[in-house]
Amino acid sequence: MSARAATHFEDLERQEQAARLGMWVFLASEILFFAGLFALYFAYRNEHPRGFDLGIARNTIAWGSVNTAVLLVSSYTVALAVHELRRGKRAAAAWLVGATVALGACFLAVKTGEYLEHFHEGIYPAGAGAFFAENDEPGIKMFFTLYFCMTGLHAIHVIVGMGVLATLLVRVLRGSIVPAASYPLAIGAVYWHLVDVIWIFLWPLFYLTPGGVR
Amino acid sequence: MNDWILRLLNLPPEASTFAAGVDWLHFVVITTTVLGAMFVFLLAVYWLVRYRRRHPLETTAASSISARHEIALIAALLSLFLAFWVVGATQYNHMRSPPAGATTVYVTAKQWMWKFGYPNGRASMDILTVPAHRPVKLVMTSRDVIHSFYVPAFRMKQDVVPGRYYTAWFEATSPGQYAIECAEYCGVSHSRMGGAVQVLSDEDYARWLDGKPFDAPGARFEGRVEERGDLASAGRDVAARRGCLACHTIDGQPHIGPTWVGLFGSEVTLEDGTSVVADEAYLTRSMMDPQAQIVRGYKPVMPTYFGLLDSTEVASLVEFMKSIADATSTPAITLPRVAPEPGTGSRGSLP
Amino acid sequence: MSGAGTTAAAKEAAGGKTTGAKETSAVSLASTLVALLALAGLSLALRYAHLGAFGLPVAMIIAAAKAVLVAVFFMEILVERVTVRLAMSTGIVLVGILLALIAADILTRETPPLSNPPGTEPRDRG
Amino acid sequence: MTTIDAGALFPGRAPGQDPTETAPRPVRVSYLTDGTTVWSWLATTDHKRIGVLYFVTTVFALALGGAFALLLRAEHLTPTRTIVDAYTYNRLFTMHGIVMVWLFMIPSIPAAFGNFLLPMMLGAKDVAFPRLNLLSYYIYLFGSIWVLVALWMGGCDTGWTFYAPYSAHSPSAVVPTVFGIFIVGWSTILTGMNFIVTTHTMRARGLGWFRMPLFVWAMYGTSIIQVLATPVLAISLAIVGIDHAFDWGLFDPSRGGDPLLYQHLFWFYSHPAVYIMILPAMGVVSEVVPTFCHHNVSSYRAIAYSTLGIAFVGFATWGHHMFVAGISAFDAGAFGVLSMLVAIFSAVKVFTWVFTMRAGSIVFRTPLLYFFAFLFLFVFGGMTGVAVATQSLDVHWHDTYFVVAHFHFIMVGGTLTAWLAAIHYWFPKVTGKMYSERWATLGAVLVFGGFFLTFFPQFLLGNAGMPRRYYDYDPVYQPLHVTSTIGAFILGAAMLLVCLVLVVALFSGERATANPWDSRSYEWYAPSPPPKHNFDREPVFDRGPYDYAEPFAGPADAADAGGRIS
Repeated sequence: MSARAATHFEDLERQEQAARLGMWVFLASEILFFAGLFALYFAYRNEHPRGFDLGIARNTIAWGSVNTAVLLVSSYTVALAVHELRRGKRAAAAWLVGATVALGACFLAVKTGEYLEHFHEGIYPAGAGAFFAENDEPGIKMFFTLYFCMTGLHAIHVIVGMGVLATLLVRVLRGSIVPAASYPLAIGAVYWHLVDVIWIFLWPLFYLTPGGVR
Repeated sequence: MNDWILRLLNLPPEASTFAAGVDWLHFVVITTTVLGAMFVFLLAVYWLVRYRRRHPLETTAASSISARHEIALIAALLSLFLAFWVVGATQYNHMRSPPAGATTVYVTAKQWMWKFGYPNGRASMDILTVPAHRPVKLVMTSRDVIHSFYVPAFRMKQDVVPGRYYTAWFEATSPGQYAIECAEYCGVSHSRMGGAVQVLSDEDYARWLDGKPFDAPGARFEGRVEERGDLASAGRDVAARRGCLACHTIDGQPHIGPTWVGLFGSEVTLEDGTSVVADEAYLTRSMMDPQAQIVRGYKPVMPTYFGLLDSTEVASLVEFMKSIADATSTPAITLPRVAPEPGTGSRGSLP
Repeated sequence: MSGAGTTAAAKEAAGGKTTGAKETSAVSLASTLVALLALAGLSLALRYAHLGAFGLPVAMIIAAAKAVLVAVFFMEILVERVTVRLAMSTGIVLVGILLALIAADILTRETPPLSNPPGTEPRDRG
Repeated sequence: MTTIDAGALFPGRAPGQDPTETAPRPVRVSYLTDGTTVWSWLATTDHKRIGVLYFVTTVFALALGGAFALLLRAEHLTPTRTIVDAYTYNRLFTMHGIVMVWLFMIPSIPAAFGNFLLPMMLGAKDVAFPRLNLLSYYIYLFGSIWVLVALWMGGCDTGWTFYAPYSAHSPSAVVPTVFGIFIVGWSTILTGMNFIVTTHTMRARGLGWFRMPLFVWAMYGTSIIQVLATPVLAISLAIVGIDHAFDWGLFDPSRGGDPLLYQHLFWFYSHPAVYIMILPAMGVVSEVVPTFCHHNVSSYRAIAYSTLGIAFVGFATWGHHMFVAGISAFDAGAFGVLSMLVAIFSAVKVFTWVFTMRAGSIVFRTPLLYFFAFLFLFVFGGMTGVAVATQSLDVHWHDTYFVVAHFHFIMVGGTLTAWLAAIHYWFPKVTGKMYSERWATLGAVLVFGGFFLTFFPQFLLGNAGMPRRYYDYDPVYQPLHVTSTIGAFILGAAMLLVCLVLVVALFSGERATANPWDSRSYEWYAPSPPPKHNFDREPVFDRGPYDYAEPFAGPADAADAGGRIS
């Protein structure tokens, strides 16, 4: 934040509090944004347990798990970046933020690979594609439509988060985020953590939890 | 309800067993509303005059409502509103629970018409013919978008949703014709998706069942009526064609699945010890999701018919089961083709 | 939101903590990552334990535990001001209301889905 | 960057200069005169100017929505076709609802008056994020333009509720419409977030939570709903758009969908959205009543807590829109009882306002006249709300004109009259001019009369069983429809009159003093119109905003304040 923007605040501390609270309120909003889709998932899964089982079995556990690990590590790197910046180690912080962005790209690459694999198998959203000609059950169509909706929306959040972190990286490198006032980086990191948390919930829903319906 | 109250509230005539109770509550609630609004408003007007400003820049001593008064106010209003809720919810639950033995009519809504299928195989468009003083259950679904079956004179309404059967019921109290409206916006001809319930006296209804002429009292609406084969016998064909009879008998013998004789309307005990009445909801659910409620003593081997049976087939199957609900479990019942057709009787020939 | 009538933002601010002065430890961050990965491994292992109907709730509980770890150690929600925690918990409570009242509907509904929903036959749009 | 420019605290004034000693008064630089180019308005980060921008835009939205309403009413002069065909009629009522709800009602009081007043009532120089505030405005403008694009493409015919599966296959311009609303939704979220943070972090020294003006509480409650409900609308509308554009069928039964889930998600937003519209109106009333009654609010905490109560309990009542939609009887019962709870909070507010009048010193001015209209219409509308939330009664009334009349009593009779009260009440503060009391009174009376004539007959139509959104109707309903149409045109004319009175006042009204109503609320501490950073000196709030036991002693310009001793 430039000094000029701060004139309507009493002091920098108040401004930092405002920025932090603003981000958290926004995150609460984001949670509700995803909640709508989670509600659909649980309702439809309750209605079509069999179709959802078949759908979960179609997804590659390995890819999902790799992506989970990637995002967890990326959360760690960005948290560490904040830690290093507070201790005055700007270079280390910059490297760590860069690593986080790279891990985000890694996540997206895997996700794209998965999507392409699905397309190759004839699995598209809306129950379109050759796969559903053989597996003509409403539940499995809905499973994959939701799969593309929820992971797609999450991927958009990953992209936004990478953009935010890349901007912050530039600001750290330029020196406009200094150890004494490191909070913009901390706030950006909080957003990235939320993206991670959402994936933590998506992963079991789409890869790990067949209900055992035969 | 008093006639003049009906006229005061601009309500349509009361033509179902629901109407009197609902209108009574309506009158109480609306009277409370008007009196409440008037009371608050007049109190404000009184104080406006009583405490008008006499000097510019007058100051006033601070005063507050005491917490005790506030709590009393909240308690009073809350009990009033909760009383509304108790009465309203009781009436509502009554409306949602069709009585046993109601005549069932299958309703299919589509843009922009109503189609009624009767147990005797008749079908009609837009005109629903029912007997007076007998409960009628509607099993409703939509072919396209959401519609809503609304008969103002019955104070009864139920949305009709694609992909599901919803039930509703009513008992008409006097012969006549009553308008059906579609209450859920459904596209360009929404306002023209009307029809009528034709309520007949017992004698007229009997004549109608036999396809004989009768005097429709107060006929205001005209509709198209088409005839069809008997739904229950169609159901027997469906049962044979779809392989149901490979596991379910219609002669009373238990087989791989429970027999259909006497099944409809009976109380069956499930695997988890609970029991459920085998009504339309249970039977349709068992076709779509057979594993959900397994009757005790049977193996969960039935495949789902989700996506295989269309709604006419489901309707005819249910009607078929209904037609043999009262049959004794001896093989003496006189149903044609009691045994499955040769070739469909073995499990190996399931479709 | 303090109940005291005289509490002002200034006082609230004084009670809050500034990030610059806060000390996080690299060890706690690293151990959080280890714990997260361990929980992820547990979730993965349970996938092959064929828990059936219990698989989903168990996986959700593990996921919630991971989310709490991230919130506490990475997002530092406990050192944030009360209002932040209030905002977050309000959001979570509302998600609960959304899911609970929808569940109250679909779990007590008596009507199974239809066998031949519209669309299984040719349909013209509009 | 850590230092703060002390001069910015007292713009245009050298330290030590006492404003009360300057005579003759120099021309004061107000927020209106601090930069007069178009760019200085379009690129402003001043919360007051942004409030004015919102106000002007929402007035245009009101005019558009009002024009649709008049066309709809004109169509109903005869039972069949009068001026438009059925498809056009359907698009008209849809666009009427969309424009009124999202482009006018939701930003009308919060974004326009909230922006203008919230920082002043907190003694702050601006909102917490001024640039984000400007961005919110442009997002709102951009979304509104998309709705206009949709209109240009023929409009949308699904009803403002976009019920699936009809919305997935409607032949009309669904996608640009929902896209526009989606965009406007983000503006709502950002504004709400800004207000929440502002309330928490920008309060002046000595200004505790329970000494804030009650309008701030209303804004705070509204903002909570805006932030937490709007995202659910966003996701449901996104799905509607995707379903319509790409036929993904998320609510399509043939692909495992359930149309009722759309309704759950939609009403999870749209029922609280009703409180986004009515809470700010309640906030306005909570300011107007003590000012003109010259008496402290009879229970400050009752109003503050009931605001939060409405904000939270309002989230758990959405199912009363679905009693006949096919939800389970159990869920219907749960929603039925929860809906009764939320009515209590509104009732508490109503009684608190009325008791505020007792032992007051009441002066009857236009804003108070609007309060009286509000009081009658809101209580009547609110009680009919309890009536339609009574499950068995709702079965008859659901989707009939009774419901239409009920929510117009709340939305127009409540929110619109409170909005008009707000305009008249804060007109001196915003413009520095006084309006004509006589003409404004006439306008208020006509608004009330026209409104009542429009919507009261609709209760009777609903009782008779006429469903809403009907193009053709049974000729027996014609007299009531004609009455309603006449009322609507009176209401339209009254709105034009009000507009005219205010425009005349804007150009040739008397100059307003800082505190023409002799109010104790904090925004009146500032001069009229306020300077760029609101207060000439940093305000000290040692008095409550409803302290009428002593003469006014606010720290505004001595020359401006009525009868104040410095």
